[in-house]
Amino acid sequence: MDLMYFAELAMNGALVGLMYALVALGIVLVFKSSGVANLAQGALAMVGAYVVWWLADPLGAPLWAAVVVGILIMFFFGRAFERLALRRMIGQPVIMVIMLTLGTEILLRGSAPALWGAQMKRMDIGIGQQPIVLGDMLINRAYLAGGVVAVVLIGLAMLFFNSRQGVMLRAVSDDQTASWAVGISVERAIGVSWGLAGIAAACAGILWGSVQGVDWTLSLLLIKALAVAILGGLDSIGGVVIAGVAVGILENVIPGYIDPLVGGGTRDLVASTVILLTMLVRPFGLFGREDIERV
Amino acid sequence: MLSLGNVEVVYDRVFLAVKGVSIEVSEGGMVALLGANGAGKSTTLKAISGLLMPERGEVTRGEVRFNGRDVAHLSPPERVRLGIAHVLEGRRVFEHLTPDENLIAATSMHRDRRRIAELREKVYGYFPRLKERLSTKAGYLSGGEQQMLAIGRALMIEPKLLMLDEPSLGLAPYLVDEIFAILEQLNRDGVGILLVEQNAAAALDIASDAYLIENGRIVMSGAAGTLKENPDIQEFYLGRAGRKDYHAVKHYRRRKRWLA
Amino acid sequence: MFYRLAGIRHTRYAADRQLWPVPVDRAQIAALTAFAAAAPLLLSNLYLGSYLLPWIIWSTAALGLNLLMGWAGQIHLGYAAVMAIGAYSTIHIVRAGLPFELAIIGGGLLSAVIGLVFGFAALRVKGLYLAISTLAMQYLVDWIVSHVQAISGGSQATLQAPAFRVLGLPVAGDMMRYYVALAVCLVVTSFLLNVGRTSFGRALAAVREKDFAAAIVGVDPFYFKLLAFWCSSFVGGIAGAVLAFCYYRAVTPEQFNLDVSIQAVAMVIVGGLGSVIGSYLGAALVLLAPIMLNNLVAALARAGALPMSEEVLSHIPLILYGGLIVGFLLFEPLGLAKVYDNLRNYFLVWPFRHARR
Amino acid sequence: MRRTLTGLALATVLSAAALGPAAAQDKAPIKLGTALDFTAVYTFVTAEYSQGQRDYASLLNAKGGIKGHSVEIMVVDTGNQPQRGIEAYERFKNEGAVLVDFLSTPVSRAVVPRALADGMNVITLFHGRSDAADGTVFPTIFPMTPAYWSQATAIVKYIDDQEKGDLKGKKIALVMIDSPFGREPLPVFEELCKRLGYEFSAFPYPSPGNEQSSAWTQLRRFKPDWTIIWGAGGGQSVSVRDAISNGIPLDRLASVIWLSETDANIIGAGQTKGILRFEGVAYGKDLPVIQAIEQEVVAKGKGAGPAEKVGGTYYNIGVASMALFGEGARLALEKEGEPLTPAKLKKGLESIKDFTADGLLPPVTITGEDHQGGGRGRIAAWDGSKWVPKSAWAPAYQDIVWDLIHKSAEEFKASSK
Repeated sequence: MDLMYFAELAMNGALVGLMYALVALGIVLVFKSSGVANLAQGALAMVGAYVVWWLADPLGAPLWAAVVVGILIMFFFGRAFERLALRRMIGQPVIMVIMLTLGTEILLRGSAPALWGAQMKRMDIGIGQQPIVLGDMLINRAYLAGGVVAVVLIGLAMLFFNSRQGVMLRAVSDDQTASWAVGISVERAIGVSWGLAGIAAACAGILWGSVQGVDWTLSLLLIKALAVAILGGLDSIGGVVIAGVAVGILENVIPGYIDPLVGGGTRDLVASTVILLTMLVRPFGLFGREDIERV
Repeated sequence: MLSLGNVEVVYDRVFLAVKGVSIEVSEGGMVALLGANGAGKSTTLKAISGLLMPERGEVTRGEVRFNGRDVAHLSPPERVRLGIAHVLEGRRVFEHLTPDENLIAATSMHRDRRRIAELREKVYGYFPRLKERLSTKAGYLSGGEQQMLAIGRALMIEPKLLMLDEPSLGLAPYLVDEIFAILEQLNRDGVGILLVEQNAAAALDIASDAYLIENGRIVMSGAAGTLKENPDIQEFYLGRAGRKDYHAVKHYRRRKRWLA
Repeated sequence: MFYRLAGIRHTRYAADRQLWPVPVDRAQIAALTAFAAAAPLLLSNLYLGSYLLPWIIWSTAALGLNLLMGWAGQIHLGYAAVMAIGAYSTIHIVRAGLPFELAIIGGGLLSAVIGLVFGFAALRVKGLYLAISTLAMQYLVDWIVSHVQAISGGSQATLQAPAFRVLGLPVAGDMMRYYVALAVCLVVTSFLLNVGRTSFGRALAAVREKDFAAAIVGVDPFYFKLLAFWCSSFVGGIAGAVLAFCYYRAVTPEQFNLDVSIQAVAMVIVGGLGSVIGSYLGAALVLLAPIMLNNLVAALARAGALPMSEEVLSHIPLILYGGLIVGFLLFEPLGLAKVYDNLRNYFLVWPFRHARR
Repeated sequence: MRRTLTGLALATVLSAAALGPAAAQDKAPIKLGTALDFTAVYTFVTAEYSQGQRDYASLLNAKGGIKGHSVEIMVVDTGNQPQRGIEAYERFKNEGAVLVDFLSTPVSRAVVPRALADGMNVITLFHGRSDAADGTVFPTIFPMTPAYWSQATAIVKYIDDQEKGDLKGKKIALVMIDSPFGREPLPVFEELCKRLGYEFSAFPYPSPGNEQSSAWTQLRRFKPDWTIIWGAGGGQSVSVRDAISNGIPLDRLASVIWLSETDANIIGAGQTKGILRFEGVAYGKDLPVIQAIEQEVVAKGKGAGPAEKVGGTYYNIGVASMALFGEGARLALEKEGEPLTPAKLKKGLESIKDFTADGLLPPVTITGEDHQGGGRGRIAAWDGSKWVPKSAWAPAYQDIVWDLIHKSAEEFKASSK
């Protein structure tokens, strides 16, 4: 088949993958510092989108202000969640923590539409709908913007993790007791990482909300984000970018060639297959640390 | 500087680990805490640094005073800010961080960047070996280097009291000597040291005072020299009673006197 | 109720090791069983058909999952997929002309085989990673069921459960369906009650606590993990088949999607890991709480106590349901079984404060 | 903690038991049960739909009810969960409902066997099993409006008319959600393909459709003359967006019924100008029924929801469902006499003839065989602020639809034995 077809599928897929990676970033940030897999990250993204919409539309704030304030609110929302719920779960078996985040997901999925209405909302962040044309290739403007924002944010996250504060967060993820012993406030560090996860969620929510509208289905981004996070390695921020691009391309290219043959949408299978294959071959992901508990 | 008065620690609200422990470390002093496995040495240190919490331990009685202030209810990071540094047993460096980052991780109490740079240079001054391995992950360092890194990391706190839990564990004898030499050096530079050791001989050589803890209780204390001369210590901790013909000796004849 | 332990002295091991050493407990169980048997006569069709019937079926399913999660300590977020396999294959086998009794065993076996595939993931990873692997498999099974028309039943993706007979009697009407479900439930319950007393149950406990330590004492964790997945999937498949035949009477893929898996896990956790009575209580709470809350909210709204729009009102049960799960995990992680146990112990010794242990 | 929980549980049980009959009227009220999905998959339509239903019931009651009987709608949420739907259904039945509505494909499907056995009337406007149009096999299931197969034929008919009856060599693409709902119209398009000679290709995207770029990239290579989108909820606005960015002219893009002004506004009301959709119920406020609701219900502060939703696409569908029910109930009471039972209501519904609810609906005629009501629909276009009809109410290619209905209904009959 022609190269441009492949290139277009791959390009748009990669950009979409980066937008998944932004959701996955939240999962990774939290897992990296506290070893908790936050299965409510999709719901956090949904709340973020609702909050920004609420600030911009019913409250009438200018868009930039809504975005900034929304991001701030989500930062504190993430911290509050850690403080109120997860801190009590220290020492509980992993299934309890997983279930807690799933329960929270249900809670948020009910609360946000109850507060703001279940009907889909419009989120216009001023990205035009005309595509960018590169030869025979069309690139979706919204995805391009989303991909760029995702790369920038993930890059910022990487920079942050190399700063002094970031080194301390990494230290916490290495050894919480030792971190305590050298004066790092572990609770605060984990709280900060949840706050950062809230920020990632807000950004992902805004981008995805502008693409698909704001309603509870934003929380379904979770499974794609999980695939990305698992493939990249649950504790690797850089891995999220690579894995995001990889999952995005696979998800777009494989159906592009296989769907016409089998006559059905194979796209949903890609994320699940990626997760399973990763588990079989490299459970710790492409760039994750290898010290996960193996049987 | 540090005084423990009648401290009692209970784990999980049921398990009594230490009881009635009283320890004094004077400003710039060097005190050794000796004892067998499970005697309660590490628990005592954790009671001082506050690290009992993650293990669900609790100081249920007694007081922990540092420079006259009761610290028993402060969080570990707050105690660190007062100048209590705890080098954990088994080194516990941040394995996925480089030595440099390990040091930086321990600077949360400092605001001044120049001060941090100075401190780092000072640590590299004590441990020139670390500077050679600057960019490898700490997990790949040798045991001795990791121990140095752990001590160096604690020094970034600018501690008034440095507590070390078994710094000689699993190290070759020449490395033990090297590390103990550095400890003496530090002590001379004014850092108070509380040293927990099984290697009693090495510890008593450099310490000025020593406590002996057994079954969660302090059973003997005094100047290091005095303890060294004690026949019980000699036999049970220093192994200096000389070779004995165990066929000839009724080896149960000698009991620890304090158990009577 | 009070002083039940007074005067009970077991003089033989057999007496002490029986399932319910306390006579009052035996009486309670007997009363409950009698009530369950007589329920169709005592309850209206509404309560029998839409509360009691789904409750016992879901309790059966929760017991199967609890065997895996509570006894063997393996996380499973794809249990609904396993149930779906049981439901679909049983329907297809009955349609092929085999009697229901054989078909449901066949459905259970097929579920068990597919469940083993889930189990192989458990040999490789555990904890969080196992949870995510099973989640991915749930998606795969969902996709296959809804995309292969031969399984899902044509373009409408709905499969009617055919009329069926059990032991020669045609099963029609809520009463017969209820008895079929009750029989299955009783069998599974007695199996689970006895698991803890067998070497199988002890091996599972060993694997749960520390699998390599279990290996050292001669309990092969590979074998027992797979066996746990096998058994639990078998129970799940059978529960799925009963659900399809006795309750839904027509199956669609949505009846077994991820949300249902999460519900099943919630039943086990809210009920209490590794507890038989907890499975019942958890199933009751998770299944019936949204319905009850819904009715409660609707009643309050009708009475004018909740001046809100229908849209908000209808989300309240969902919020409360999520809140219930979170609340239990935060305040009573051991689940309803623990609440029940505390109450029971309290009354065992009442008016004294502490039980003798 | 324990005490709170016990208290809560007790309160729940008591209140559930206390759900007794509502206040008595002079004539027994007619009860309807609507167990809708307010919280999960169908959130995009349910709130407005239910608002329309309740407002119309209020209008009926304000005008003295149906032959003196007031109408009482019981509304609960099912969260799209079949077991909650079944519970609600059984409770409705217990409380004497004569008709139930679920507005959810999985829940209706789970309830259909029970409803058929119990003789309870189920309405499934514009959704649910297309084959339920066969009243001989599904005696108590009433789509009453064009189900998906008829919607598909209506769209193709419109395209055929635009192309002056010459579709040979033209290309039609279908972009659909990859679910049973999305795959449902495929046989219709393929059958029509044989008859009209166009080239047809389908491009599925995964549920819920928040990302469809792969399908649209493929579609652009296909270079369709006409494109049909088949989805619901959030996926629809993504579809339209992707269509715009792939350069598909919107006046050659037609949608299944689930595309409303809400979707258009999400994408941008101006940018979506020209887009086509199937319409089975008239849009807007300029209809006698809606005007009456405005005056009698909304203006008096008895509206069931926000006033600005009145006259919207889904609101009007809700009104239409109740208008059809009201007509059926009236006929049943006239012909069969008091009191109204499900069986009588069924007869009443089946005697609805050329009912339009004053222009809200195309003429609907329901018979014992045809529960689809004639299958009339039309195509409407978005002009930037409202939906404008582009064709007249008409049935299309009903022979093909009925072939499929009979075939599928036969299968159902065979399989439920």
